[in-house]
Amino acid sequence: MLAADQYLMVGVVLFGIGVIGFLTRRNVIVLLMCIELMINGAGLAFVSFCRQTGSLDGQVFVLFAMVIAAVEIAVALSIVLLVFRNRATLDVDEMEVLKW
Amino acid sequence: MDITHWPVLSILILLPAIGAGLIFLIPWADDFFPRVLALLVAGVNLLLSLALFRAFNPASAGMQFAERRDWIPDLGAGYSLGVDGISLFMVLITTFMVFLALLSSWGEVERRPGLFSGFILLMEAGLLGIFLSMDLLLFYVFWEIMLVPMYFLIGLWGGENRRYATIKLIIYTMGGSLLMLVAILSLYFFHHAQTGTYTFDIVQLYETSIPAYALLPMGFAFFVAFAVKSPLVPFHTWLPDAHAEAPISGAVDITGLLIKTGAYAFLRFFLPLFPDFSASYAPLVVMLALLANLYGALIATVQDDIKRLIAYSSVSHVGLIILGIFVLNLQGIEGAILMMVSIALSSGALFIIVGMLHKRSRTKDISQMGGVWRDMPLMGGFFMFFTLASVGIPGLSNFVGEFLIFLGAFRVNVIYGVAASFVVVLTAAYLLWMFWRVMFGPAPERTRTWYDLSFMETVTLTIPAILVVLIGVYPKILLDRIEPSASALLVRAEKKLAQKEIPKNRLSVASCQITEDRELKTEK
Amino acid sequence: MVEATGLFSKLWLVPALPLAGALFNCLLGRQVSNFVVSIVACGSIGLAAVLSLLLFNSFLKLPVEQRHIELCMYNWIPSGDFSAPIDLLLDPLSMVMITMVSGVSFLIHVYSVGYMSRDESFARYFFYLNLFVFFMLLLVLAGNFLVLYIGWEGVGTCSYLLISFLYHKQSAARAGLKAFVVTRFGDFFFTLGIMLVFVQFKSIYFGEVLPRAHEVLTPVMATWIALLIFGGAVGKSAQVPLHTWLPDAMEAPTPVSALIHAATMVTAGVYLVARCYPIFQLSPTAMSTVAVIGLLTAVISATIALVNNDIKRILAYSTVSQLGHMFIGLGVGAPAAAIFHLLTHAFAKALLFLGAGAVIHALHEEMDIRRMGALKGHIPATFWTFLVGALAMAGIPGLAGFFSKDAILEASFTNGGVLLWLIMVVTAGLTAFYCFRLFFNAFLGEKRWDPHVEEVHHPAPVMTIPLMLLAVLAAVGGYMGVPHALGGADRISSFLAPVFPPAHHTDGGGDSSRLGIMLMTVSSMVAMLGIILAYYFYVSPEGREAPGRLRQTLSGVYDFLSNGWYFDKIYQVVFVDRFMGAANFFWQAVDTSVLDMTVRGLAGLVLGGGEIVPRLQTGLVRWYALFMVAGAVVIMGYLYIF
Amino acid sequence: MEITFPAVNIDSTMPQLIVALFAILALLVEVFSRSPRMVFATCLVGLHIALIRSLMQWGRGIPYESSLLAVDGYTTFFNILFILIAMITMAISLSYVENTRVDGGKYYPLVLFATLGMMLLVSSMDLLMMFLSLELLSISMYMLVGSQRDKWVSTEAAIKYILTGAFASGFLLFGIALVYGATGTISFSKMESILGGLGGAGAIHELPLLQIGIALMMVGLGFKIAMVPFHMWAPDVYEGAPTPITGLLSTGSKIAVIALILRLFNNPFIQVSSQWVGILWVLAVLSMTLGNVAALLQKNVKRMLAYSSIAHVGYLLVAFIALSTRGMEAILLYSAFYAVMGLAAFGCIASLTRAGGGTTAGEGERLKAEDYTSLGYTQPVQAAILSICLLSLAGIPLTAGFIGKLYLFGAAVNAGFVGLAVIAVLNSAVSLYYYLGLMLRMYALPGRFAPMEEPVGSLFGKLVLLVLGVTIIALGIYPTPLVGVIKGAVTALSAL
Amino acid sequence: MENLFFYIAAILAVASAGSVILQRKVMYSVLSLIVTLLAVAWMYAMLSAPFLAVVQVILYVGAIMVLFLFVVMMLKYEKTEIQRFRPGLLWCTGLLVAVFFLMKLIYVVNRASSLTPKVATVPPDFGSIKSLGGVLYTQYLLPVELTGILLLVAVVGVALLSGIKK
Repeated sequence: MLAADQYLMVGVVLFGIGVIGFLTRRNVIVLLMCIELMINGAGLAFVSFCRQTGSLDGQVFVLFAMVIAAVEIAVALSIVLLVFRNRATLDVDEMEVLKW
Repeated sequence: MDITHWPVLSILILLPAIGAGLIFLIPWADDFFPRVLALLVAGVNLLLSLALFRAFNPASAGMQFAERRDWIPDLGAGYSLGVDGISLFMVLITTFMVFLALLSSWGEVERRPGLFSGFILLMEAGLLGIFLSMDLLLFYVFWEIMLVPMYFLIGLWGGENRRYATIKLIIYTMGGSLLMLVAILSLYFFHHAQTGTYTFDIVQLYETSIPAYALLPMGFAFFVAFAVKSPLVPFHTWLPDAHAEAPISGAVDITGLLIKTGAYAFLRFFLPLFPDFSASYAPLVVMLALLANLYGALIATVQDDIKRLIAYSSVSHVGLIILGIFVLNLQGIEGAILMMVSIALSSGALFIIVGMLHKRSRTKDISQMGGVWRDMPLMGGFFMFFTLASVGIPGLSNFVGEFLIFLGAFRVNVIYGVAASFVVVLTAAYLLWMFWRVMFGPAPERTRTWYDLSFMETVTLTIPAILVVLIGVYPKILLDRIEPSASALLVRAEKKLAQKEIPKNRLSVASCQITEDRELKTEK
Repeated sequence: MVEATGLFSKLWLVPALPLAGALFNCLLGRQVSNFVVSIVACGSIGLAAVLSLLLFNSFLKLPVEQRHIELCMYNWIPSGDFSAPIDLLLDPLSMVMITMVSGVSFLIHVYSVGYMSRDESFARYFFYLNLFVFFMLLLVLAGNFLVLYIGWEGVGTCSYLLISFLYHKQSAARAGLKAFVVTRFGDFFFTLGIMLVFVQFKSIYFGEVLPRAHEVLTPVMATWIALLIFGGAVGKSAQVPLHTWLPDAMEAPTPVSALIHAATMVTAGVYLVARCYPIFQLSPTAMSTVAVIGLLTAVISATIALVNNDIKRILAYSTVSQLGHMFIGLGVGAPAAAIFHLLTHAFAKALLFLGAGAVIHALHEEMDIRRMGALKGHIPATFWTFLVGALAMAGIPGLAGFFSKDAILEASFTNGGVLLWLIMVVTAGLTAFYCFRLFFNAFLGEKRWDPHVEEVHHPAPVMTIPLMLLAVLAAVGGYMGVPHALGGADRISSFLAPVFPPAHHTDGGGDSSRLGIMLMTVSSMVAMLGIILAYYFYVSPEGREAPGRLRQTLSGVYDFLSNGWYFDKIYQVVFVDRFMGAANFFWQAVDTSVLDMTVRGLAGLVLGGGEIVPRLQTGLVRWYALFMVAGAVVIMGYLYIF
Repeated sequence: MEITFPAVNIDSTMPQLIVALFAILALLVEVFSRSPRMVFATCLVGLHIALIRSLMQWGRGIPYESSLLAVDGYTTFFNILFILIAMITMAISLSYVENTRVDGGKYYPLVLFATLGMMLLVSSMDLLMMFLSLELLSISMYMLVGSQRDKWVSTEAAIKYILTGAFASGFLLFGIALVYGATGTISFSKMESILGGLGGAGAIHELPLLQIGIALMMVGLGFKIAMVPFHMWAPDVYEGAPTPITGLLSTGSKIAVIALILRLFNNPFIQVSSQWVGILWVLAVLSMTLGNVAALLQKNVKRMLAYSSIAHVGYLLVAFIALSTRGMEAILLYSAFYAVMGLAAFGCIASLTRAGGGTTAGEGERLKAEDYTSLGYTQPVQAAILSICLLSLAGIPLTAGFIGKLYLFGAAVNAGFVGLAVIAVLNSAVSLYYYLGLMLRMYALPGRFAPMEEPVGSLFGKLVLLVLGVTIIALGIYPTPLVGVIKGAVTALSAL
Repeated sequence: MENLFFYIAAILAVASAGSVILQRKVMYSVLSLIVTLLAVAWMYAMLSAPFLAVVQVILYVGAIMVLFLFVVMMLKYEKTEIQRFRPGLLWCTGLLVAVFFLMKLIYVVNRASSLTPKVATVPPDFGSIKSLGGVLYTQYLLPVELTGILLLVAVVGVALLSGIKK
């Protein structure tokens, strides 16, 4: 059996890549995907910890996290549609009417 | 009127508060009604305070007419009021000056006079609260709430620079008093640590002994708060702006009262709470006070703005008051209280006069005036009278306070006495020079239209004039009532000092016996 | 000390009557006619004068040891161990003073009715004047230092008010301010003196302080107290170096000059020193200081009077000079002589001033003696009375000034030495010279009037009658103190004796009697010489060119003198300019720059620091996320620093 | 295998259930009646019933055997508070929603769902429950923020909020994962006993996963309460959101998360809390200072209040740092006060909105400070209430804000954080300037020819505002009853 | 063998995740993400979470990613960032901070993993649908109900935002 913390490390890296992407990309949809990456990273961490501790809580958590992710993405995408309808853009840097 | 069984102190505070509330609630009413209401309320309050004065027992040093109810029992904060010889005259002068301010601003406020009266009443409630609170938290409440009407009086009816003036007012006074809040809380917790009870009751807090490490910062926080309000140089620069930018004389009068709260708080709270701090740093404070005294006089000399001039003269006088307090003897303290009352009257009246001048001349610039006496001899007479009162001519009120302060200072240290009394020469110089520039000299043609005082204005000025003479000629009326409380204050401070076993070479408080020969040699 | 009984219990009426008059004129003066005003004003003073005389009468009937009556009105300032009641003290010193003050005041009031008749501020004038009399009477009747101080400041205030009475004149306003501030400077010392007295004695009653002075005070302390009190006197009595206000004070209406700046207020300093004489006696230093200051003043102002051309200023300098004489008298241990001189000088100088007032009035407010002359025929009453005054002033034997001046001269010869005496005699000569320079220029010689003066105003009887009465007093007033040397009884000295402790010098032995006569002769001759010189210079045709030539020869001296020894200019540069400079510095550099800038700077710092915030709030989501991540990094770094 | 459903104690979770039920019921009403007002009424009725139910719960010991939810004085207190917040939000929304063409039929139920999220969040005794309630709250809020579809600012606020919010949720989730990894459990009570058994802070320090997990969780939670430096979204979103929702965001959602943090650091993470004092100290100072300074410069009233709410989080943290009963009392008290002040303030702004508000930023609404000049004479009610709110936010005595600050700073001083208290009071002094400045502007004397303006705002809205204003003053003068309630709530939390 | 599978999955996951954020075109990002999700599902399976792996594939790949694809295709947003890409200050700082964050996280987690117990022995049906269901419908019944409400909220919200009127 492989040491579960290597999976954990993969989770960390996925999470990190998500963060990097969120900070560097400008397309809203890509940003949302980055968030998916982060959630998956967290999920991987959960499951690897499950394996380590032997409790099912983590897996349950991941299950719920997936639902949350789905809901969030659905809502977010509906807002994105609204944005696109208004401004015809997906560039997050162009959404800066609200500042200072 | 037998008021001994009334909650008279509460009524004193609540009446103007309710009056102000009514005025604020009926903004659509014609301006006449709120003005009358305000004057009525102020008048009733004045009568009430006079009744209080009559019923006051001059022989007692303790709190009279005391009221105590729980307010926030969780914190041990009480609604606790009381009046003693020190606060009695503060109350009287407040009710009186508020009445006068309303009277003098009767025709002066052109826009929203009703609202103006409301704020003045609110100020009255706050001021009376400060003077009557026997609970530190309650005191703080009034102390801070006072600023709001003040802020609006200047901010709404002020001159061109009012914005700057209000900013300064807020920065200075609020910064100072909020720091004090932290110190109050520290004191409160120290008291709890020592006695196990949470209370803001001032008499109980007097007994708190503050650990040495906290003494300096706490004392400093209190000191700064009071010094800003007083205002003592170098915390004074808000005052000239506040005075100069408040075009309504009534508002300025109230500012005059406001600054008395600083000196009062020194007496009521600072000395008893921090006797050791007061005693050890008294020389420093006295130096500062003397500096303020001189500094205010110097700067007043070269002012061209008549309001600033009088404001700086207030700074100078306040220095004297603080000096009187911090020489820590009976004469000094009694003198300081008398001085507070007198300055409220004389400077207040001067401001009213300046307001009357302003109404006619539309300027505060002294160089635009001159020769006014020709067309306004009656006002000139009053102006002269109050100027002389400020100069400290014996027989008028300021002299008594001044002399007692000098005497108190002189007994502690000859140098103090010398320095303080020297400034009186300068005071005479700049005030009379101001008077000369305004009233004397050839009159320009435009002053022809400056009509002399109306009947209302004459009445407004006559009342304080009578009081100035009364206090100047028969100050015993005040001194008799102040003395028991003032000496109790000193005795308490001394007792607390004795407990702390302050080294004997520090200043001893109440009995300031000095060996004059030695002092004089040092002077030589 | 004797409880006030009988008439003496009405002592308070003496100051109260003028006060009542003042209050009436203050409150109702504008409503009633000038006639009522003058009746009330003069009447109240007149009653006070009559009451004083009645009191004097009763007082003389008292045994000598009972001539110390205190009347306590009420406790004015009680504060702990300090207490200052309003109490009045009637002893021989204050007795003569109130009599003189009320009497002279009454005459001058009457004169003023005529003099001020056309002034629109008639009531105000009499309000001030009555108030002044009240304070003056309070001053001399004071039973303790603080009451004296009330009067002291009160008279100063009234003086200020009356000097600036002609409000439209800048010079009057300036003079008033100057008078007030300069005297206030002296009062500063006086206040300190009072406080030092209290600290030493735990009391400020004359009745407790003065008798115990020699027990309580160390010599050093006595010197300090005496000098501080003398400081007050120097200011009030216009002694060098604080004398500069008095000549300027001539801006006041002339009767005011007569009353305040000649007869009464300026002599308050002399009165004060005399009152505190027991303290001064304990300190030889203080005594000599008093004498030296007096001498300096006498000489300096006499020399200035020589060259001045303003009729009132000449008299003012003369007043200063005579006050110097009085202080010399006090300094050399002849307080009674000083008081005697005070009285005679009051009569004579009041007379001269009122006469000068009549002259000025006659010539339509002309004050320059160079534009007068030949008034003898126009206003004869004034001429004759003025002559009496001038002679009395000059010290011509038989007139009042002679006796009093010689009493001082004799004392200074005995106690101060020949040099002192010599200087004083020369000064006396100068006095005679300038008095008659003034007199001759004004009344004799040819007309040098301003062309627009077509007709002289003739003084009304209300003006001439006081002149005459004063002339009588100036002529015969000296007989209350005819020295023993001339076979007199020197009644004034013996009357005042209870107030002053026994003097050092012995009174009138056979030797000194002869010496006295000799001294008198010399001084009278010097005075005559002065008059003759004046006649030669200003009347006789031969001498007409002399003053001009002399002026040219001694132009440096002349400038020096006519600029009043440059006192004013030096003060301007050394004090006033410096003071204004400092004030400006503190205002501009400290208050508006340093302190205000600190506040503005703090506010600017907050706002300037706040300027970062808008830049941070870019509106960019990624930027916001960046902050979150950065925050996380920092927190993690805090928890685990690698 | 037999599945036994757990016995859920319906009685004790009744308020939450009622809120949920009525939200769903309201949706049904919306479907059938098509009248937003009916939906509004349904929601309000539901809230009232829930309120009564919660009040009945108050003071009764309710046995509740569940590892997921706590039902105690603490939760009851917050339940009541949230229900009240929801009611106020609804009330101030009514005319706003109608004036700005928001789809009220869905708006009101969403407010209820958000409230449900808050209520469950405070009751959570388990990381999963916590996460789900937080998401329920957040997602409802995302959509409420964007509910003014016609307005670009609303949409932009929504997209910004959801992007950053989801990002923060990611952090939270990852943090939870790490905490779970470190402790092996997601139950608060188990966590407490596990960590308590470790023996002190030293041992905790040897659990980097736990520490980092908590740190990442705090990033997520700090985002929700708009704590510096996780606050950047707040001003933008506050400005863009419909004003009543801004009120809800700045009060309800913030208070819920703070209550949660309080529970976290009092129960599961109590061993860790001392380590966080330093961090929170700095963050508190940053929040206060940045919030106040920014508000000082801000010319847009809504944004100004947004920054001021950031500053208020700083004040709350001041008491939080004290980590004492007194501190908790202070936080609860101030939260309650802040809820009233904040909602009333935003309510006033909302009530000043004119009908048929435009589609661009600020149109139809009074946002710029200049719009408030002399408002006191044209719209006296709103101006007066807003003034009271401002005074209270500034902490002027005789308003609730003063009492709250007194407790907050008192807690800090009591715990020895005098320096922090000093910074806090200095900040208070700075804040006065902009609060009073706005007030001064509102009462600036009108010129002689100032144009007349019709009063706006419905009578109902004004009445609600009036009640709030009176409450602020009343609580400022006599806070004792509320203090007693809060003491009970805090005791419940500590006793857990 | 297991190691090999792990490494393949790990490399696949990380590489495709990198690809998600590096792709110029959104469509490619979406496709890359799908790969990542599948790799993660693979790892779930290897971590005794077979049920989760299945759900991951069904829910994520089957639902969420389809939603993404749908939106991407519907919006036809052609502007790519690369055309206007400028590595500005924000970009650089962002990258720097994020990378630093990642490194920090890796460091700490790495350090932590040496402290925690490696692997627990688990029953064979660990993570099976039955065991998971048992927990879900007993212990976590309330969250499940809550999830229902959440989904309802999402529906209502989307309706609110998209302006669906009856």
